[in-house]
Amino acid sequence: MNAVKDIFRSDYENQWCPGCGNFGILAAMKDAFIKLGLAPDQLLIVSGIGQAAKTPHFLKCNTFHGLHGRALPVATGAKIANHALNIVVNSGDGDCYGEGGNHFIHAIRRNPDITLLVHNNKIYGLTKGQASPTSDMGMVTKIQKQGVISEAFNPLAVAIVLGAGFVARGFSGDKDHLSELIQLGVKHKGFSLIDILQPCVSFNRINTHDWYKKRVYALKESENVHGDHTTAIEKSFEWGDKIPVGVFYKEKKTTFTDHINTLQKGPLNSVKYDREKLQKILSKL
Amino acid sequence: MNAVKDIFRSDYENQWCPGCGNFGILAAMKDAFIKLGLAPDQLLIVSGIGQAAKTPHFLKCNTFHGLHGRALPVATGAKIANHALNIVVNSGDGDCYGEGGNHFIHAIRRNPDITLLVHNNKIYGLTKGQASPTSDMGMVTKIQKQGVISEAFNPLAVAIVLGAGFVARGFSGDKDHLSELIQLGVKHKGFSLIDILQPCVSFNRINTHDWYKKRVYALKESENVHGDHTTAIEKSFEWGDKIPVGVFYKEKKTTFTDHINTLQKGPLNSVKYDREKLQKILSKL
Amino acid sequence: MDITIKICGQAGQGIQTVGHFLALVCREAGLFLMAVNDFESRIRGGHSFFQIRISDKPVHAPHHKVNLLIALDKKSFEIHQKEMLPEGLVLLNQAEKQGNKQIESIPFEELAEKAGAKITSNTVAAGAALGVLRAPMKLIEKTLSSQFRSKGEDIFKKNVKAAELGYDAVKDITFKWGFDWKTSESENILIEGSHAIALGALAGDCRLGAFYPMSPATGIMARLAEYSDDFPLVVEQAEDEIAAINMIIGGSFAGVRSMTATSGGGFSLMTEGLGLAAITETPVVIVNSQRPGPATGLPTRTAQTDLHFVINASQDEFPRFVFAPGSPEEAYETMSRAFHLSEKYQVPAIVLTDQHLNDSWFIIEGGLSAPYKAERFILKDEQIEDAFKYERFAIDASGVSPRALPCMGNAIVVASSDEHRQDGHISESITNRIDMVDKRNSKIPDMRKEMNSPDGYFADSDFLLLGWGSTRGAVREAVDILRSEDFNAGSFHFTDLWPFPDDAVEKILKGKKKIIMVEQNSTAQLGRLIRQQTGIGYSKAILKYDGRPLYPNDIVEHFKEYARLS
Amino acid sequence: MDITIKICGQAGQGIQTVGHFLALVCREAGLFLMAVNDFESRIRGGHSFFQIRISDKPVHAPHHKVNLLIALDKKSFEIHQKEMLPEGLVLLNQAEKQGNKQIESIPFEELAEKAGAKITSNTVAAGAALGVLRAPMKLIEKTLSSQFRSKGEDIFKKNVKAAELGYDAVKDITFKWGFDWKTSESENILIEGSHAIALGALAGDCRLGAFYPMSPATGIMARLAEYSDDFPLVVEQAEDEIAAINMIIGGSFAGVRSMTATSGGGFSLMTEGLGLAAITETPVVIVNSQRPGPATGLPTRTAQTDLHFVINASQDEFPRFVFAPGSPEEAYETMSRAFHLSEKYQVPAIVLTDQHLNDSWFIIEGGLSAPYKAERFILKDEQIEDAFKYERFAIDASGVSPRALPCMGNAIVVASSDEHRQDGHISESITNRIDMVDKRNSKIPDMRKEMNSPDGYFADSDFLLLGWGSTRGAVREAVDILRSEDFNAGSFHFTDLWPFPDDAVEKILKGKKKIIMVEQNSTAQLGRLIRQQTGIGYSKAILKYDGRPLYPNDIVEHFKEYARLS
Ligand SMILES: Cc1ncc(C[n+]2csc(CCOP(=O)(O)OP(=O)(O)O)c2C)c(N)n1
Ligand SMILES: Cc1ncc(C[n+]2csc(CCOP(=O)(O)OP(=O)(O)O)c2C)c(N)n1
Ligand code: SF4
Ligand code: SF4
Ligand SMILES: [Mg+2]
Ligand SMILES: [Mg+2]
Repeated sequence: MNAVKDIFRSDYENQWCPGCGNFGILAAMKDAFIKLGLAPDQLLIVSGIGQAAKTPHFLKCNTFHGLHGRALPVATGAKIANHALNIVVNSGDGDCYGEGGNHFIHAIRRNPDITLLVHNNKIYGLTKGQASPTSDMGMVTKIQKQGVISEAFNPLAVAIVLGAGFVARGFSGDKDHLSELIQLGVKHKGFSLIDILQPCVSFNRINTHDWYKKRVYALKESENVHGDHTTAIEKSFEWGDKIPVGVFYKEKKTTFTDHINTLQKGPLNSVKYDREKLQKILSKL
Repeated sequence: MNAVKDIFRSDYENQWCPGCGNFGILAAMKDAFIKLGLAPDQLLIVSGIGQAAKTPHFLKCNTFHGLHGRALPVATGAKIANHALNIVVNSGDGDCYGEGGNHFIHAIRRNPDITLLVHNNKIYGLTKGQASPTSDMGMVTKIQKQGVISEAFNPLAVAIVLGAGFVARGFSGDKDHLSELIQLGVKHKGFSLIDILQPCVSFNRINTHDWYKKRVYALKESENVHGDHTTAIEKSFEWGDKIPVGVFYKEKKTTFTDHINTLQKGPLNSVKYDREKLQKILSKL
Repeated sequence: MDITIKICGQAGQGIQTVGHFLALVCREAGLFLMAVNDFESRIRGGHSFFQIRISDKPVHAPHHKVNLLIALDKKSFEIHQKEMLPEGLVLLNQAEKQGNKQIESIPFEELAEKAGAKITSNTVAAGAALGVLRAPMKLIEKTLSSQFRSKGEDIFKKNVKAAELGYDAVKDITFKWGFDWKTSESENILIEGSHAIALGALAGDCRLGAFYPMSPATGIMARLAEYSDDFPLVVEQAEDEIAAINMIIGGSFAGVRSMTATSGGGFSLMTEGLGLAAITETPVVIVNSQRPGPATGLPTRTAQTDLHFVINASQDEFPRFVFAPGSPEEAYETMSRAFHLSEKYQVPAIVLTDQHLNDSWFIIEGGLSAPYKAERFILKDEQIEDAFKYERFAIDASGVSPRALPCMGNAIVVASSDEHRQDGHISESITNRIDMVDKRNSKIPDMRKEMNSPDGYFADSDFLLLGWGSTRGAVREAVDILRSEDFNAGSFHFTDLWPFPDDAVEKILKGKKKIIMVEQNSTAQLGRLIRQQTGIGYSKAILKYDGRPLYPNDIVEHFKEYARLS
Repeated sequence: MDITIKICGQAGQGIQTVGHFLALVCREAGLFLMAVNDFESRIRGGHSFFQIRISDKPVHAPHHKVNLLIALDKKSFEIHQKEMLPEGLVLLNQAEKQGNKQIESIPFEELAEKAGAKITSNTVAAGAALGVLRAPMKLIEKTLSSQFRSKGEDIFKKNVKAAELGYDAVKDITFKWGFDWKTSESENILIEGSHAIALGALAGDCRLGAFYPMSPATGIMARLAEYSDDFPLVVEQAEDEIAAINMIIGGSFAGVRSMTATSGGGFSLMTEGLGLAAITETPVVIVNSQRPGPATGLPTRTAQTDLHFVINASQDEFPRFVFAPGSPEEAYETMSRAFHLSEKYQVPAIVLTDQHLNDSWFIIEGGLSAPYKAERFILKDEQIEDAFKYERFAIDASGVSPRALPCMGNAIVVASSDEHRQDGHISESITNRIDMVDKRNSKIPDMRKEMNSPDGYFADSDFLLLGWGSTRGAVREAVDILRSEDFNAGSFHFTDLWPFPDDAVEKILKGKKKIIMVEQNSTAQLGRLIRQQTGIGYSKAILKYDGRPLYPNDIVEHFKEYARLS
């Protein structure tokens, strides 16, 4: 962003911990938006509650910072009201896969043209370090004294079997790659999920920046844009010594708002109230 | 059940529509419980709200008929309190995959030793015929005037990628096969999902008994108990002219309550209050 | 003339079809009607009824005695026998004659088969009922034509035949009551409560309805969905009620008027979202159609049990509107008003209805009229002094900040569920917090000015019956009955409940010694609310909480007992 | 002697560590203390403080003036400068001297490095503070030993060195205040509010805690989790609050006492489950730790804003207990009592706490005592007349049906969230519905008898301050101050809020002309509740709703203004 003016700069003080992976995500977002030619007044960011969900405060944009877990329905409603909106959702692993798990499933089924960025730090950051749905088994916290005993949630695999048309994983430590993924996600017509591996320096002592650096590798271009469920799912389960990032699955699908007849006449929020039409109905009762 | 006394007979009037697929499920359940050697006082059935969820009223058993969508957390709590309980959950496609979707995900992650029977009629029965998460695209209802525009939820595939250790599909029209599945599910140590294809004669005019009869086939024994995700997921997407039923995936896993140290001393509800222990803590503050 | 016809039988037997047909004929004839729909939470079997009160004058409540009972099965007759007027008549769906001379046996299915299709048995039953009432066959044919012509000549003809067979089967029966039948050109409309609610939403320029099915609210959204092809309107079935409320908040934030409808259980799940609408000052309309609880309770029955709940729902305090319309006309107007006021003050509006209002049918005088405009309270860039400096939560004396929409101009709109500054960004500052609480609360005086005072009926009477919501008709009629028996009784009906019209109510009730609450709950919620807001207590509460609608007679009987003792 | 030390700086700097160490030393010395914990909803940076009031007599509220300020950064000093007493002292974490003679500059990190580990800088600060107070070094060493010996001799030694360096750095500074230090063998305990709540749960024989993290309630569950290895206790983090409440209902149904803890947003999500507990008559304890809203609001701040919400939450009406303890001792007892009463009456019990109570530290006199038994209200087969005919919801005059557990004998236990018969199966019958509503409501008179009357303090005074929950200490102290200035003031503190002790309150307040509500909300919720239940209004409300704890001085100032005008 050196030469380019930081048009997304927010005057609002950033509240993340120094060294947090979220800074990398924020930088990649700005970079992607600029490369996409978007201006702050052309962008609506919807978020839930958590460290991740604070993101829209830290860049200039239209913002709806809603409830913990409930960003996706808000975004879906906004998209119905004005399907011309460019909507990005910032969410956390707890926000999106824990409290908001049901909306995650059903947003994918609907396929609205929205880009979902999940800052996956495998921990509840803002509430000070409880396990999240993506925490690996065995992780010890103040609540999980014995270590996590539930299977880690695999968002990519779930999204793929639910029929998501764009499923990717990024890493906050690789801004350029992440920016590319975000650009692809935003350009994809339909629901796009980008799960982002994000170190939390304050509470996750396992999945650190270095831990990831050693493991993360980019899927090859050829592996990328494949419409083949099986391989995509298999890849999504690769975890441990080697962790793939990139686009796991991509497929063109009719979007939610393209499906709805009424909306083909134009954005809902731009139609005028029509008394005649209503009166006709009332008179025919 | 001819010769055997119907020990699970309930005196309570059945409220389902004549011809409903639920009757087949009820019969298979009774048959399975008898074959498993269970008595009504050894069985706790937890359910949500819907036609499916009324099931425990129609057979003799301990019953907790809770809220719409919330059977699984109730069952999990009961299992924690007394892990000796035999718990079966009766739920509907709306109850379990719609309102209760988040609990479905996270119950599987926990892997409590509970058998979940989802009466999947691909419709909201009790509320008179709205689309459910499993309704196929295009199905027209009073609400979905344009036809369903969301992708149908595939419970089997989702359960498999979430790591469920027993994933099966049954058909209400084949009592013996379904009874077998239920027996296997109950015997399986850990969470078992049996999604049951169930015609709703009042509201689902597409997926009728005959429609299924023509399509349903049993997975071969060899295909059955395989611990191979990939094939299982592929099979779970087979839908249309041929619809497989049977066990799609099976794998042994430590159960939720087996994981918890405290519970290894015996059921939580059978331990006595220990004043000394508490007083010691209080005195050391 | 004022008679009650009760059609009863098992769910799935077509009770509503019969009833609806009778209702259409009445409308054609310029008569009035009020019909309650009683059914169990099951799809087939059991027992249900549709009870129509027909009159040549407008009627607003059901009557407890039956003139004509149409029993589709024997059990139904046994259940309702005791409600029959001494000279009432029963048409029983069977071939064998009954010993009882009050009962006429007519085999509806058999006659239907004779008419050429067993499926027309409901038309046979309707024909018989109308025959008893001596409705002209012409009127019946006309109504059948509007119902069945579109389905083909054959179906129409079979139904005419079926109606005739039913009609003829009763031609020798004498019935004490009847109407002066004529074909009327009246503008009166036959409408179900939930239909009026849905139309009121359209009149409020509603564009998005997101909901999760729940009795007795589903009917509202089904009605609304009927208009989604022709109107700029999307009805979306959400995965759960939490999604529903958050969707409409998103929709409203992006600029369209949005609503949801649910019952208490769903409303419970929406309470957190209610607070989100409040702190982000996003207008939304929520219909809570009450049914008995707690929890699942009685899904298809009626109640007035959620008044305190909706006034206090969600953590912390914030202004909201609460309305409870008492008739379909009022429901239509209230909905439209709720959308208007919710947007004007940027607060959530809750409309409390119940199963009784939603599922009952009414013939109402005149028609409904569409509002001439939908005044919007949204700013475009041009209307903002400096769009680049726009602050969504700017504070002024009214507490209502100028509202722009996201991505509709240069104004950047920032909203947060955290306590926030005027520009929408999070703030933990002490002074900001106080300012923002005060800002939100400062809307209340203006909001209260929008509230209508309770509607008085013989307001100066000694005894005052106080009610709210759907019991309006029953209470008024009880007053009429009581006055005809020389009791000095009047009533006040509360539709606008929150912000509570404190001063108006205090003025009305001050010094009144005989205040009688009439409510469908077990704790006299309105009575408690009045006391909380004015300090004025009540002397008697007539409470019905069995899930069934309130009949004028319920009130009259309890009133007399009370008046006798006091 | 009664002084206030405020330690302030950025989140992550170890403010609490310093404060906690000072507190431990005070406890060793037999002193008393009350400390508030002020922090933002972020993990690093920003501004936060830990404010300790130390006294040789028990203290129950914070004080608004600061004797000793330990500023870990300069910004902190600037923020709190105005709170300093004229003769107060500031220890500022920097090397350069400050012009101001009230300020002593001490480079904590630098000295820590000298001690051998930068990480001991908090010990340096604590050493300096204790040096200012002239606490004996021996006492400090003893406390360090109990803190660090287990971590190895080296760490211990470095901390001793660090404390000494801090101690020495201030040895020439004169400070106006000090204590008569001695090593005491007192039984007093140092405890955080949420710890007392968790221990109260254990004292109530709690076996299952299911929850979803939410400030300020998470601490309670973290405290509880510490005991899950040694006690028959499972603490499970649920996927959301809806799961949490349903899990504890399941746990309780199967026979273990169960609880959850959350804040308003989570409580909103639990309201439907609350109704499930009610209609299935399953005992559960729900702690709602209040924070300012609406919605996300101010996550780490304090409030008393949910009283009406929790009393009215969930559709329809049902009995429930609501308590709001005013101190850690009361929190301990109330929790244990909540479990007992909830099980005895088979109703949900809600305990309202808030961030102030949860996150504050107290030294309390004497210790806490474990109850001698946990009386259970559960039947075994042998205790049931005919287990084969057992009916879970059998009706008797008390409304409380004998309770058996599922699969623990021949008794079959059937519970349903639908309205049900005595045997637990669904019923839509009119008479059954009335019976069941009456059954549930019939518990209320006995439940009300369990309620303690509000606790009076100079109860006969002209001016009565009424408060509830965590402000207890502040209100009492305000009364003391006012009386010392010759105001005829007293107070009543409400802990047992629902079923509301109507008669007791009416008796107390009848004829009182100067009732002053003291609450941390913007609408005087207790004031409104009292009026609703007794018709008695208040004359003045002192309301603080900025999210910060109530100080005695806040009350005193507003009181005087009011007294002057009235
Ligand atoms: C209904 C509700 N429940 C709980 C919370 C408390 N809460 C705030 S953020 C958070 C979780 C944060 O975890 P995650 O979503 O992973 O975001 P992170 O902070 O790690 O970025 C929780 C539980 C809340 N605000 N609202
Ligand atoms: C919170 C809540 N929302 C909605 C309902 C209404 N409701 C009752 S059953 C049901 C859906 C039934 O569908 P399904 O679970 O598929 O069961 P089925 O009747 O088809 O067996 C709904 C939406 C409810 N009882 N509670
Ligand atoms: S707590 Fe973790 S996720 Fe949150 S800002 Fe700090 S480092 Fe980042
Ligand atoms: S509505 Fe459908 S699912 Fe329900 S009982 Fe009738 S046939 Fe069965
Ligand atoms: Mg996280
Ligand atoms: Mg279904």
